[in-house]
Amino acid sequence: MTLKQYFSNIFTGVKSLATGMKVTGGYFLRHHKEKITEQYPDNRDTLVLAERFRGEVIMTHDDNNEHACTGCTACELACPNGTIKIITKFDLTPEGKKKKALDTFIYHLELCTMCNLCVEACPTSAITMAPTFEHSVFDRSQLIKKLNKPGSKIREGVE
Amino acid sequence: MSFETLANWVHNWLYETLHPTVALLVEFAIVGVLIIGLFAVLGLVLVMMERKVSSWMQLRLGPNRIGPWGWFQTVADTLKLIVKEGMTPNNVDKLLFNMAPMLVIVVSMVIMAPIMFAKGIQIWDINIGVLFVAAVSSLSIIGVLMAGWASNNKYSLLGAMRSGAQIVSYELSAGLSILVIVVLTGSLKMSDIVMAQADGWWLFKGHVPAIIAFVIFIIAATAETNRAPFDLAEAESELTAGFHTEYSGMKFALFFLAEYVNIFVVCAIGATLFLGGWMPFHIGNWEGFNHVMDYIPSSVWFFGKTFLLIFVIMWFRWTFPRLRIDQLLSLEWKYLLPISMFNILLVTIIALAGWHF
Amino acid sequence: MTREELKQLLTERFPDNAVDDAGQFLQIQVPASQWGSFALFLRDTAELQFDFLFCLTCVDWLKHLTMVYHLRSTDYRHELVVKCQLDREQPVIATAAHTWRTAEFHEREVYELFGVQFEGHPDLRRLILPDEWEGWPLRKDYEDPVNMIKL
Amino acid sequence: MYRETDIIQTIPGTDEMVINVGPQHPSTHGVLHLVITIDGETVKKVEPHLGYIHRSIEKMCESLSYRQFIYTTSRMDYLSAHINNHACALAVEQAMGIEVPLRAQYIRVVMDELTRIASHCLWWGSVAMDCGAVTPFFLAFREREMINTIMEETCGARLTMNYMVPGGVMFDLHPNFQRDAKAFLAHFRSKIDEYDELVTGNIIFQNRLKGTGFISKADAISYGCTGPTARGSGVSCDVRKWYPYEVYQQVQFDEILETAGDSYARYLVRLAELRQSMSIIEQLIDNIPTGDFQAKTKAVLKPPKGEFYSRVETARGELGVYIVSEGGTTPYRIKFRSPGFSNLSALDHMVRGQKLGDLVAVMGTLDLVIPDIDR
Repeated sequence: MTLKQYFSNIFTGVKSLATGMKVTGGYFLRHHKEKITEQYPDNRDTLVLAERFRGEVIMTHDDNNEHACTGCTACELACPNGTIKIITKFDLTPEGKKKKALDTFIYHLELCTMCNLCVEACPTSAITMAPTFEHSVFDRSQLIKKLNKPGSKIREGVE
Repeated sequence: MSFETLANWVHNWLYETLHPTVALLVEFAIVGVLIIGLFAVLGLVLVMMERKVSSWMQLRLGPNRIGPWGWFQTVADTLKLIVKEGMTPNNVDKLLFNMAPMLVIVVSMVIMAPIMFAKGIQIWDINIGVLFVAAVSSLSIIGVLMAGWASNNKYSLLGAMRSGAQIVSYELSAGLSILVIVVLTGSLKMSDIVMAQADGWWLFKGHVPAIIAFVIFIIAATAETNRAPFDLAEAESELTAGFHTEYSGMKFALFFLAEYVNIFVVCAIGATLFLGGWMPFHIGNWEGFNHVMDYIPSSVWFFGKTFLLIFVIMWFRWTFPRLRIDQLLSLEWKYLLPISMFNILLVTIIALAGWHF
Repeated sequence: MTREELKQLLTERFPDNAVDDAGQFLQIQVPASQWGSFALFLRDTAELQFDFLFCLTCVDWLKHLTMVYHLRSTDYRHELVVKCQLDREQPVIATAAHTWRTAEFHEREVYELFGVQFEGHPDLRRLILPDEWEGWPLRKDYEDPVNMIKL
Repeated sequence: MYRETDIIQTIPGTDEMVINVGPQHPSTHGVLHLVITIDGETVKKVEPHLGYIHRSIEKMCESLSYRQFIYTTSRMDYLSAHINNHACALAVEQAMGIEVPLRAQYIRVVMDELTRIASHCLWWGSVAMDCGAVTPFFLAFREREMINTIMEETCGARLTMNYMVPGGVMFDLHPNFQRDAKAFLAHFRSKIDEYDELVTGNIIFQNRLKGTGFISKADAISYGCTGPTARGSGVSCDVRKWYPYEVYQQVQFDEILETAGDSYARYLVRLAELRQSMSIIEQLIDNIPTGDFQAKTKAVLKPPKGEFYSRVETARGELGVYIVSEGGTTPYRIKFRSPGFSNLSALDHMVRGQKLGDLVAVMGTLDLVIPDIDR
């Protein structure tokens, strides 16, 4: 190492360090503009989640408390984790025929990986993904949900 | 009424009313309490400052939940550390393990003695002030080595050995850069060094050698306090926590506190030697300008300069990656030490020839 | 070397071994006893130079195990799949770890998941599972009532 | 007072100590367990112990249908989840002979490259953090967060997107996708120089990485290294160039090759790949053709009997999916040839005789993702 190299080493070294310090120093001075922290529980009111965000499976009910689920178990078959359990019953149609219908739609949120395969599989678009994410509860059993609302029935015309 | 007159008044009152020995002991007690109080305040302020500086450099907000702007965050943290169980793991050397944090904290307390906090506020204006600081500060490595060895943990041992090699090497260049100012001033006494800068700080008066010495001192000070980029003794990504891996609760807090107080101390010394300590910013014999500067209290000058240097050291920490152990040693032995040797030669010539202002 | 040339070369040199051209890659069946020398042949022959073993695995066919080696030449960019049938009760095959270093880890994985013994492997220990694990999990008849959940 | 337990044990007859790095260690990026033998600061031997998060995805996939198993691969290399899914989708499409619509191909490639940028951003932050600098991590996460938001908007999830289905993608692009992606590219163009200023040019960082973790070209091939790890040693192995899939044939990009073979070369390769990925997205983003985003497929996929191997270039190297089909609805056997597993096997070779600090830096530049290794 010649003396010239020795000093040029020092010079380039110090210069590179100063460049780095310029970047962090710049952020220090501009911190009020650059900060990216989201203060989560405080910004709950203004928090906008993407409409496609997959947080949990829900069954859409209209104003008459009617849903579109025929109890076909396509979603149950499509689910890789055994998250969905459908219990069916037999309704009597006005003509007096027996017709398979949904009794209870059990959804295990604790097993769900939000893969959206059940929603894709549903032939009647009865279930969708909801953009909610605050699922913490104190007891795991509270995560087992019944998706069809009490007293709800299948919408007219959905086969 | 300044601090100086208050201190004098207390001193005179004690000696008038009490027996001199008792008065001395009472003064000891008062100073001790004040120092411990200063420690607590420094710990809180510096930890908070570190957090805010780092968060602002990292696009974050920093602590902002406890108290106004999060100012009580460190208080809460200290409270947590105090009530936490101070565990002593099995198979450690109990005596050394428990003594190490005490030793480290005592060392950083002792270095406080010759520091001039403001005009006339100094615990002990010892005539070998600078030498005292250099000597005592190298004691803290013993505490680190004790902690590393007594923990009976390989990570701790590695951290302690790294720290030993590092502090022993960087003492040299720190000492040599201090010597530059001693040569210029002609005295080891802190008050003399400060008074010598009444017409301008050594950083400006001492030509190039003083600037080189200042840069080397800042680097060496960072290394001696085990701060990034020289935090090999802790080296979070390599040794988890280095020499204090096994410490918890208040014993860990003492190491933590000692680290921050050490930063304050080295920066105070740096400010005293190169930036004139409590001396306001004076330029030669511009009477008017100097007079205006004198209106700012001396304590403000001292703490302002010290915290400026602390900020620079924090800035280093949040910008640079860590050096490797062999690079750390080669930086010292191949770059800093030869340069400071040459520097001291240069400054001796300047001082002898009287070329400085 | 094109696929045709490669096929021709291999059938000429190894008339006893079945070369299969139907799938995505050219395949050759090699008896397990020949694998060690065959591997060296593939790597060291100047016009083949299969120096990159990009996939090494095992398939359990219930009657036997099949070792599958996917090989590529980084210079010529031709690819070859070598298959070796192993006895299911006593699966033993020569290691490829000295020919392709990457085989060392892959063979350890295959050893603990399929129970294949690699002769001459420098360090044939369990890599993923705990030391006291019993059974070969990726075999088809492996049952574990605790860790396997049947849906 | 002498007690047996006081003394830190060394290997008898030597000064060498055995240290467990991990499974809980700040720089192993997960639960990797390395048993290292060191003599003072010098690393003598590194022995990886794996399996702390082994979920046996290969066995799980044997009981899942061809539609279902794709989502499990997001959990392998979670930083390039989308690219993993891509490899599986390609394998199934190859097995079934499904023609993917051009629009879906474009969308897939754009998403792949966005994932690659996100993954490399995280790697950049973490390699700087392994070397002791914390601030770059936050800068990198700012960029990564923007990509995550774009992903969330279109795919519906931030990390484990599961956007791939056999025959295309699950949804069409969000109407805002192009606008947001272009905004991100503009932002990233202005910020990537900062990466160089803060880390690449830094003398400490260069000295930490140069000359450490050396692996020669022949060794890199022999150890089965792929991706930036191999390209840092001059091995031309970019799957996108050599075995182009989807629309990679139509885009202009360079395969980054460095010949030094050390950690710094690997660092430079990844940093240059960031710029290449940006240029790929810029070429495609405005030209996404209209049309279907998903081919018409049967509800139950039953590939013919046979073996299918597909490969893609993930952020870490070549990911191979080897499917053995018996003609049923579930795969008979699946093997994931993960890039991290082979790259990790070269770690011992790379760090022998180097310092303990180098081990951490080399691990950083290898960009290990532990679920990818354990699977």
